[in-house]
Amino acid sequence: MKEITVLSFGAVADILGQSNLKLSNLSSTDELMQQLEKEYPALKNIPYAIAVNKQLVTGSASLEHNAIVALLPPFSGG
Amino acid sequence: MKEITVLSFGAVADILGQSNLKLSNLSSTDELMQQLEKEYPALKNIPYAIAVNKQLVTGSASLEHNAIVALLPPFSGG
Amino acid sequence: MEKKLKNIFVRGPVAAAFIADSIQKHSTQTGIGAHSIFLGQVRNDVVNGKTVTAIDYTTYEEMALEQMHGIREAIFEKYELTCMHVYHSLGTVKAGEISLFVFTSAKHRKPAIAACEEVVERIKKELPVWGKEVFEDTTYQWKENHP
Amino acid sequence: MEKKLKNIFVRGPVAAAFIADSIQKHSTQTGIGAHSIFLGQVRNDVVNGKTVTAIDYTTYEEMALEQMHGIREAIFEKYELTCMHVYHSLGTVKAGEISLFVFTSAKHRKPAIAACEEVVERIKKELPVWGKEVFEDTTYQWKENHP
Repeated sequence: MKEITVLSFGAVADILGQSNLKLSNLSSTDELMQQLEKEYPALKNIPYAIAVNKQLVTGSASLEHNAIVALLPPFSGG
Repeated sequence: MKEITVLSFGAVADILGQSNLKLSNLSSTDELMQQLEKEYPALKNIPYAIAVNKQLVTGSASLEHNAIVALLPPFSGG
Repeated sequence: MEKKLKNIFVRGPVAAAFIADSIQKHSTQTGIGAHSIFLGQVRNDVVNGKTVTAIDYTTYEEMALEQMHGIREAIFEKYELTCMHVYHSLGTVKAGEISLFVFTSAKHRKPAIAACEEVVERIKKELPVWGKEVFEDTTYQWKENHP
Repeated sequence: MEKKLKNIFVRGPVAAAFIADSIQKHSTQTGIGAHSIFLGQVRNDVVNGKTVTAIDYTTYEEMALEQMHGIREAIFEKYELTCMHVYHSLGTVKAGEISLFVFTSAKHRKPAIAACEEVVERIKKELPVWGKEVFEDTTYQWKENHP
Protein backbone atom coordinates (compact mmCIF):
# COMPACT_ATOMS: atom_id res chain seq x y z
CA MET A 1 0.00 0.00 0.00
CA LYS A 2 1.31 3.43 -0.98
CA GLU A 3 1.78 5.73 2.01
CA ILE A 4 2.71 9.39 2.05
CA THR A 5 3.45 11.91 4.77
CA VAL A 6 1.98 15.39 4.61
CA LEU A 7 3.77 18.12 6.54
CA SER A 8 2.06 21.44 6.99
CA PHE A 9 3.32 24.75 8.32
CA GLY A 10 2.17 28.20 9.37
CA ALA A 11 -1.35 29.13 8.31
CA VAL A 12 -1.83 25.75 6.57
CA ALA A 13 -1.10 23.87 9.80
CA ASP A 14 -3.60 26.15 11.57
CA ILE A 15 -6.30 25.06 9.12
CA LEU A 16 -5.41 21.37 9.22
CA GLY A 17 -5.14 21.47 13.03
CA GLN A 18 -2.02 19.32 12.81
CA SER A 19 1.37 19.48 11.18
CA ASN A 20 1.91 15.83 10.30
CA LEU A 21 -0.58 13.59 8.47
CA LYS A 22 -0.17 10.06 7.07
CA LEU A 23 -2.30 9.32 4.01
CA SER A 24 -2.64 6.30 1.74
CA ASN A 25 -3.37 5.57 -1.88
CA LEU A 26 -2.87 8.99 -3.40
CA SER A 27 -1.11 8.98 -6.72
CA SER A 28 -0.49 12.71 -7.27
CA THR A 29 -0.31 16.06 -5.53
CA ASP A 30 -3.48 17.11 -7.38
CA GLU A 31 -5.36 14.19 -5.92
CA LEU A 32 -3.98 15.01 -2.48
CA MET A 33 -5.05 18.65 -2.74
CA GLN A 34 -8.56 17.71 -3.86
CA GLN A 35 -8.95 15.45 -0.87
CA LEU A 36 -7.54 17.99 1.58
CA GLU A 37 -9.56 20.90 0.21
CA LYS A 38 -12.69 18.83 0.47
CA GLU A 39 -11.97 18.06 4.09
CA TYR A 40 -10.61 21.53 4.94
CA PRO A 41 -12.39 24.02 2.66
CA ALA A 42 -10.55 26.99 4.22
CA LEU A 43 -7.44 25.72 2.42
CA LYS A 44 -8.88 27.07 -0.83
CA ASN A 45 -8.67 30.61 0.51
CA ILE A 46 -4.98 30.80 1.32
CA PRO A 47 -1.90 30.70 -0.85
CA TYR A 48 0.58 27.89 -0.40
CA ALA A 49 3.26 26.11 -2.38
CA ILE A 50 3.93 22.37 -2.44
CA ALA A 51 7.22 20.58 -2.00
CA VAL A 52 7.68 16.86 -2.62
CA ASN A 53 10.73 15.43 -0.88
CA LYS A 54 11.93 18.98 -0.18
CA GLN A 55 11.73 20.07 -3.83
CA LEU A 56 9.16 22.68 -4.82
CA VAL A 57 6.81 21.38 -7.51
CA THR A 58 4.73 23.32 -10.00
CA GLY A 59 1.61 21.73 -11.44
CA SER A 60 0.79 18.21 -10.33
CA ALA A 61 3.51 15.77 -9.33
CA SER A 62 3.19 12.01 -8.97
CA LEU A 63 3.74 10.57 -5.53
CA GLU A 64 5.90 7.56 -4.77
CA HIS A 65 5.58 5.38 -1.70
CA ASN A 66 7.00 7.21 1.35
CA ALA A 67 6.91 10.59 -0.38
CA ILE A 68 7.00 13.57 1.95
CA VAL A 69 4.70 16.32 0.79
CA ALA A 70 5.03 19.72 2.44
CA LEU A 71 2.37 22.45 2.28
CA LEU A 72 4.15 25.77 2.47
CA PRO A 73 2.42 29.11 2.96
CA PRO A 74 4.40 32.22 1.92
CA PHE A 75 7.75 32.30 3.71
CA SER A 76 8.31 35.01 6.27
CA GLY A 77 11.72 34.40 7.78
CA GLY A 78 14.23 37.08 8.71
CA MET B 1 50.45 92.05 6.14
CA LYS B 2 48.52 89.11 4.68
CA GLU B 3 49.26 85.84 6.48
CA ILE B 4 48.10 82.37 5.60
CA THR B 5 48.44 78.97 7.21
CA VAL B 6 49.35 75.95 5.12
CA LEU B 7 48.37 72.54 6.52
CA SER B 8 49.77 69.45 4.87
CA PHE B 9 48.95 65.80 5.28
CA GLY B 10 50.13 62.34 4.33
CA ALA B 11 52.66 62.18 1.52
CA VAL B 12 52.61 65.99 1.16
CA ALA B 13 53.60 66.45 4.81
CA ASP B 14 56.41 63.94 4.25
CA ILE B 15 57.80 66.12 1.44
CA LEU B 16 57.41 69.40 3.30
CA GLY B 17 58.87 67.86 6.45
CA GLN B 18 56.22 69.63 8.49
CA SER B 19 52.45 69.78 8.65
CA ASN B 20 51.94 73.44 9.54
CA LEU B 21 53.54 76.41 7.76
CA LYS B 22 52.87 80.15 8.10
CA LEU B 23 53.45 82.16 4.94
CA SER B 24 52.97 85.81 4.05
CA ASN B 25 52.03 87.89 1.05
CA LEU B 26 50.60 85.25 -1.21
CA SER B 27 47.52 86.32 -3.09
CA SER B 28 46.37 83.04 -4.63
CA THR B 29 46.70 79.27 -4.36
CA ASP B 30 48.55 79.27 -7.68
CA GLU B 31 51.17 81.60 -6.29
CA LEU B 32 51.44 79.45 -3.17
CA MET B 33 51.90 76.28 -5.21
CA GLN B 34 54.60 77.88 -7.37
CA GLN B 35 56.51 78.91 -4.28
CA LEU B 36 56.15 75.51 -2.59
CA GLU B 37 57.03 73.51 -5.70
CA LYS B 38 60.12 75.66 -6.17
CA GLU B 39 61.21 74.95 -2.61
CA TYR B 40 60.06 71.31 -2.59
CA PRO B 41 60.38 69.99 -6.18
CA ALA B 42 59.16 66.51 -5.14
CA LEU B 43 55.70 68.06 -4.75
CA LYS B 44 55.39 68.15 -8.54
CA ASN B 45 55.47 64.37 -8.67
CA ILE B 46 52.55 63.57 -6.41
CA PRO B 47 48.83 64.19 -6.74
CA TYR B 48 47.10 66.39 -4.20
CA ALA B 49 44.01 68.53 -3.91
CA ILE B 50 43.75 71.93 -2.26
CA ALA B 51 41.20 73.13 0.25
CA VAL B 52 40.85 76.75 1.34
CA ASN B 53 39.08 77.14 4.65
CA LYS B 54 37.99 73.49 4.46
CA GLN B 55 36.42 73.84 1.01
CA LEU B 56 38.01 72.04 -1.92
CA VAL B 57 38.98 74.45 -4.68
CA THR B 58 39.50 73.77 -8.37
CA GLY B 59 41.74 76.07 -10.38
CA SER B 60 43.34 78.97 -8.56
CA ALA B 61 41.60 80.61 -5.60
CA SER B 62 42.41 83.98 -4.08
CA LEU B 63 43.62 83.97 -0.50
CA GLU B 64 42.33 86.29 2.21
CA HIS B 65 44.23 87.19 5.34
CA ASN B 66 44.18 84.23 7.78
CA ALA B 67 43.15 81.78 5.11
CA ILE B 68 43.84 78.16 5.94
CA VAL B 69 45.12 76.25 2.93
CA ALA B 70 45.25 72.47 3.17
CA LEU B 71 47.27 70.26 0.82
CA LEU B 72 45.46 66.95 0.56
CA PRO B 73 46.90 63.84 -1.08
CA PRO B 74 44.37 61.19 -2.18
CA PHE B 75 42.21 60.13 0.76
CA SER B 76 42.63 56.62 2.08
CA GLY B 77 40.38 56.30 5.08
CA GLY B 78 38.33 53.27 5.98
CA MET C 1 20.96 12.79 1.87
CA GLU C 2 24.62 12.09 2.43
CA LYS C 3 25.82 15.65 2.40
CA LYS C 4 26.51 17.30 5.72
CA LEU C 5 24.42 20.45 5.98
CA LYS C 6 25.57 23.37 8.09
CA ASN C 7 23.02 24.36 10.71
CA ILE C 8 21.89 27.99 10.75
CA PHE C 9 19.15 27.83 13.38
CA VAL C 10 19.45 28.99 16.96
CA ARG C 11 16.87 28.84 19.75
CA GLY C 12 15.55 32.27 20.67
CA PRO C 13 17.17 35.61 19.84
CA VAL C 14 20.70 36.21 18.59
CA ALA C 15 22.56 38.00 21.40
CA ALA C 16 24.75 41.05 20.79
CA ALA C 17 27.55 39.26 22.66
CA PHE C 18 27.33 36.37 20.18
CA ILE C 19 27.72 38.85 17.31
CA ALA C 20 30.73 40.42 19.05
CA ASP C 21 32.31 36.97 19.44
CA SER C 22 31.79 36.24 15.75
CA ILE C 23 33.44 39.52 14.81
CA GLN C 24 36.32 38.98 17.24
CA LYS C 25 37.03 35.50 15.83
CA HIS C 26 37.81 37.06 12.46
CA SER C 27 40.70 39.12 13.82
CA THR C 28 43.05 36.22 13.14
CA GLN C 29 42.07 36.25 9.46
CA THR C 30 44.24 39.15 8.50
CA GLY C 31 43.53 38.77 4.80
CA ILE C 32 40.04 40.15 5.44
CA GLY C 33 39.55 43.84 4.73
CA ALA C 34 35.79 44.19 4.95
CA HIS C 35 32.88 42.71 6.86
CA SER C 36 29.25 43.29 6.02
CA ILE C 37 26.61 42.41 8.60
CA PHE C 38 22.84 42.38 8.39
CA LEU C 39 20.69 42.08 11.49
CA GLY C 40 16.94 41.56 11.44
CA GLN C 41 15.27 42.94 14.55
CA VAL C 42 11.68 42.23 15.63
CA ARG C 43 9.50 45.35 15.38
CA ASN C 44 6.57 46.10 17.62
CA ASP C 45 4.26 46.90 14.74
CA VAL C 46 0.73 47.99 15.59
CA VAL C 47 -1.98 46.13 13.65
CA ASN C 48 -5.59 47.20 14.16
CA GLY C 49 -4.67 48.76 17.48
CA LYS C 50 -2.81 45.74 18.80
CA THR C 51 0.94 45.71 19.31
CA VAL C 52 3.25 42.89 18.25
CA THR C 53 5.23 41.80 21.31
CA ALA C 54 7.17 38.92 19.77
CA ILE C 55 7.57 36.73 16.72
CA ASP C 56 7.48 32.97 17.08
CA TYR C 57 9.54 31.36 14.31
CA THR C 58 9.08 27.87 12.90
CA THR C 59 10.76 26.18 9.96
CA TYR C 60 10.75 23.10 7.79
CA GLU C 61 14.30 22.50 8.91
CA GLU C 62 15.43 19.74 6.54
CA MET C 63 14.30 21.73 3.52
CA ALA C 64 15.56 25.06 4.88
CA LEU C 65 19.07 23.69 5.42
CA GLU C 66 19.13 22.25 1.91
CA GLN C 67 18.00 25.57 0.46
CA MET C 68 20.60 27.41 2.53
CA HIS C 69 23.29 25.02 1.32
CA GLY C 70 22.38 25.88 -2.27
CA ILE C 71 22.40 29.61 -1.52
CA ARG C 72 25.80 29.33 0.15
CA GLU C 73 27.29 27.49 -2.82
CA ALA C 74 25.88 30.00 -5.31
CA ILE C 75 27.16 32.96 -3.27
CA PHE C 76 30.69 31.57 -2.97
CA GLU C 77 30.62 30.87 -6.70
CA LYS C 78 29.54 34.43 -7.48
CA TYR C 79 31.56 36.54 -5.02
CA GLU C 80 35.16 36.52 -3.83
CA LEU C 81 34.34 35.90 -0.19
CA THR C 82 36.57 34.80 2.63
CA CYS C 83 33.69 33.56 4.74
CA MET C 84 29.99 33.74 5.39
CA HIS C 85 27.93 32.99 8.49
CA VAL C 86 24.15 32.89 8.85
CA TYR C 87 22.10 32.50 12.02
CA HIS C 88 18.30 32.50 12.14
CA SER C 89 16.20 32.27 15.28
CA LEU C 90 13.56 29.65 15.96
CA GLY C 91 10.97 30.01 18.71
CA THR C 92 10.17 33.25 20.45
CA VAL C 93 12.03 36.47 19.70
CA LYS C 94 10.69 39.55 21.48
CA ALA C 95 10.37 43.02 19.97
CA GLY C 96 13.78 44.69 19.98
CA GLU C 97 15.61 41.36 19.83
CA ILE C 98 17.52 40.04 16.83
CA SER C 99 16.22 37.13 14.76
CA LEU C 100 18.58 37.10 11.77
CA PHE C 101 22.34 37.59 11.60
CA VAL C 102 24.08 37.45 8.22
CA PHE C 103 27.83 38.05 8.20
CA THR C 104 30.02 38.10 5.08
CA SER C 105 33.73 38.88 4.92
CA ALA C 106 36.07 39.50 2.00
CA LYS C 107 39.36 41.07 1.06
CA HIS C 108 37.54 44.06 -0.44
CA ARG C 109 34.31 45.78 0.50
CA LYS C 110 32.28 45.33 -2.68
CA PRO C 111 31.94 41.53 -2.62
CA ALA C 112 31.32 41.54 1.14
CA ILE C 113 28.51 44.11 0.82
CA ALA C 114 26.90 42.66 -2.31
CA ALA C 115 27.00 39.09 -1.00
CA CYS C 116 25.46 40.06 2.33
CA GLU C 117 22.56 41.83 0.65
CA GLU C 118 21.95 38.96 -1.75
CA VAL C 119 22.00 36.39 1.04
CA VAL C 120 19.45 38.39 3.03
CA GLU C 121 17.13 38.67 0.03
CA ARG C 122 17.43 34.98 -0.77
CA ILE C 123 16.85 33.93 2.85
CA LYS C 124 13.65 35.97 3.01
CA LYS C 125 12.44 34.64 -0.31
CA GLU C 126 13.62 31.04 -0.37
CA LEU C 127 13.88 29.64 3.15
CA PRO C 128 10.83 27.81 4.46
CA VAL C 129 10.58 29.78 7.70
CA TRP C 130 7.44 31.32 9.14
CA GLY C 131 7.04 34.10 11.66
CA LYS C 132 3.95 34.22 13.83
CA GLU C 133 3.45 37.77 15.08
CA VAL C 134 2.11 37.50 18.61
CA PHE C 135 0.11 40.40 20.11
CA GLU C 136 -0.13 41.48 23.77
CA ASP C 137 -3.41 39.57 24.17
CA THR C 138 -1.76 36.33 22.85
CA THR C 139 -3.70 36.45 19.57
CA TYR C 140 -1.46 36.29 16.50
CA GLN C 141 -1.16 36.76 12.77
CA TRP C 142 1.23 35.20 10.27
CA LYS C 143 3.93 37.61 9.27
CA GLU C 144 4.28 38.70 5.65
CA ASN C 145 7.65 39.81 4.40
CA HIS C 146 8.03 43.30 3.03
CA PRO C 147 9.22 43.04 -0.58
CA MET D 1 31.48 77.61 12.61
CA GLU D 2 28.52 77.72 14.91
CA LYS D 3 27.14 74.31 14.10
CA LYS D 4 27.95 71.50 16.51
CA LEU D 5 29.58 68.68 14.59
CA LYS D 6 29.26 65.10 15.76
CA ASN D 7 32.61 63.45 16.32
CA ILE D 8 33.31 60.19 14.50
CA PHE D 9 36.94 59.64 15.44
CA VAL D 10 38.19 57.18 18.03
CA ARG D 11 41.76 56.52 19.16
CA GLY D 12 43.02 53.12 18.05
CA PRO D 13 40.90 50.20 16.87
CA VAL D 14 37.13 49.76 17.23
CA ALA D 15 36.61 46.90 19.69
CA ALA D 16 34.11 44.10 19.07
CA ALA D 17 32.64 44.80 22.52
CA PHE D 18 31.97 48.40 21.48
CA ILE D 19 30.10 47.15 18.41
CA ALA D 20 28.06 44.78 20.61
CA ASP D 21 27.16 47.67 22.92
CA SER D 22 26.03 49.76 19.97
CA ILE D 23 23.81 46.92 18.73
CA GLN D 24 22.43 46.26 22.21
CA LYS D 25 21.49 49.92 22.69
CA HIS D 26 19.12 49.66 19.73
CA SER D 27 16.98 46.98 21.39
CA THR D 28 14.86 49.69 22.98
CA GLN D 29 14.06 51.12 19.55
CA THR D 30 11.43 48.58 18.69
CA GLY D 31 10.41 50.39 15.50
CA ILE D 32 13.67 49.21 13.93
CA GLY D 33 13.43 46.11 11.75
CA ALA D 34 16.84 46.07 10.09
CA HIS D 35 20.41 47.00 10.86
CA SER D 36 23.19 47.13 8.32
CA ILE D 37 26.78 47.21 9.54
CA PHE D 38 30.03 47.67 7.67
CA LEU D 39 33.38 47.00 9.31
CA GLY D 40 36.72 47.84 7.76
CA GLN D 41 39.49 45.57 9.01
CA VAL D 42 43.22 46.14 8.52
CA ARG D 43 44.75 43.57 6.16
CA ASN D 44 48.31 42.31 6.37
CA ASP D 45 48.97 42.87 2.69
CA VAL D 46 52.37 41.88 1.37
CA VAL D 47 54.08 44.55 -0.75
CA ASN D 48 57.40 43.71 -2.38
CA GLY D 49 57.95 40.95 0.14
CA LYS D 50 57.19 43.10 3.19
CA THR D 51 54.09 42.58 5.32
CA VAL D 52 51.84 45.38 6.55
CA THR D 53 51.57 45.06 10.33
CA ALA D 54 49.41 48.11 11.04
CA ILE D 55 47.87 51.23 9.56
CA ASP D 56 48.47 54.57 11.22
CA TYR D 57 45.53 56.91 10.49
CA THR D 58 45.64 60.69 10.45
CA THR D 59 42.98 63.20 9.46
CA TYR D 60 42.28 66.84 8.85
CA GLU D 61 39.70 66.65 11.58
CA GLU D 62 37.89 69.97 11.20
CA MET D 63 37.30 69.36 7.51
CA ALA D 64 36.51 65.67 7.94
CA LEU D 65 33.78 66.39 10.49
CA GLU D 66 32.25 69.02 8.22
CA GLN D 67 32.30 66.59 5.30
CA MET D 68 30.77 63.88 7.46
CA HIS D 69 28.06 66.28 8.60
CA GLY D 70 27.15 66.90 4.97
CA ILE D 71 27.13 63.19 4.18
CA ARG D 72 24.89 62.51 7.19
CA GLU D 73 22.39 65.17 6.15
CA ALA D 74 22.29 63.90 2.57
CA ILE D 75 21.79 60.29 3.69
CA PHE D 76 18.93 61.13 6.05
CA GLU D 77 17.37 63.18 3.27
CA LYS D 78 17.64 60.28 0.81
CA TYR D 79 16.77 57.23 2.93
CA GLU D 80 14.12 56.48 5.55
CA LEU D 81 16.55 55.77 8.35
CA THR D 82 15.97 55.53 12.06
CA CYS D 83 19.58 56.16 12.92
CA MET D 84 23.14 56.10 11.71
CA HIS D 85 26.45 55.84 13.54
CA VAL D 86 29.96 56.15 12.17
CA TYR D 87 33.26 55.53 13.95
CA HIS D 88 36.67 55.83 12.31
CA SER D 89 39.98 55.06 13.97
CA LEU D 90 42.88 57.47 14.30
CA GLY D 91 46.40 56.38 15.23
CA THR D 92 47.61 52.81 15.05
CA VAL D 93 45.31 49.94 14.10
CA LYS D 94 47.01 46.57 13.79
CA ALA D 95 46.30 43.94 11.12
CA GLY D 96 43.12 42.07 12.08
CA GLU D 97 41.73 45.04 14.01
CA ILE D 98 38.80 47.19 12.95
CA SER D 99 39.30 50.77 11.77
CA LEU D 100 35.84 51.69 10.42
CA PHE D 101 32.39 50.95 11.82
CA VAL D 102 29.32 52.18 9.93
CA PHE D 103 25.93 51.28 11.40
CA THR D 104 22.56 52.18 9.85
CA SER D 105 19.13 51.19 11.11
CA ALA D 106 15.67 51.46 9.58
CA LYS D 107 12.19 50.04 9.72
CA HIS D 108 12.85 48.02 6.57
CA ARG D 109 15.97 46.38 5.22
CA LYS D 110 16.37 48.17 1.89
CA PRO D 111 17.04 51.69 3.20
CA ALA D 112 19.30 50.35 5.96
CA ILE D 113 21.41 48.35 3.48
CA ALA D 114 21.54 51.01 0.74
CA ALA D 115 22.38 53.81 3.18
CA CYS D 116 25.17 51.81 4.81
CA GLU D 117 26.80 51.08 1.48
CA GLU D 118 26.52 54.67 0.32
CA VAL D 119 28.00 56.02 3.57
CA VAL D 120 30.97 53.66 3.27
CA GLU D 121 31.63 54.73 -0.31
CA ARG D 122 31.36 58.42 0.54
CA ILE D 123 33.61 58.08 3.61
CA LYS D 124 36.32 56.44 1.51
CA LYS D 125 36.01 59.02 -1.23
CA GLU D 126 35.27 62.25 0.61
CA LEU D 127 36.77 62.21 4.09
CA PRO D 128 40.25 63.70 4.44
CA VAL D 129 41.75 60.71 6.22
CA TRP D 130 45.05 59.05 5.39
CA GLY D 131 46.29 55.59 6.21
CA LYS D 132 49.99 54.94 6.52
CA GLU D 133 50.70 51.26 5.98
CA VAL D 134 53.51 50.32 8.32
CA PHE D 135 55.69 47.29 7.56
CA GLU D 136 57.46 44.95 9.99
CA ASP D 137 60.73 46.86 9.54
CA THR D 138 58.98 50.19 10.42
CA THR D 139 59.19 51.48 6.85
CA TYR D 140 55.83 52.56 5.44
CA GLN D 141 53.82 53.48 2.39
CA TRP D 142 50.70 55.63 2.03
CA LYS D 143 47.63 53.50 1.55
CA GLU D 144 45.60 53.81 -1.63
CA ASN D 145 41.93 52.93 -1.53
CA HIS D 146 40.65 50.16 -3.75
CA PRO D 147 37.98 51.62 -6.06
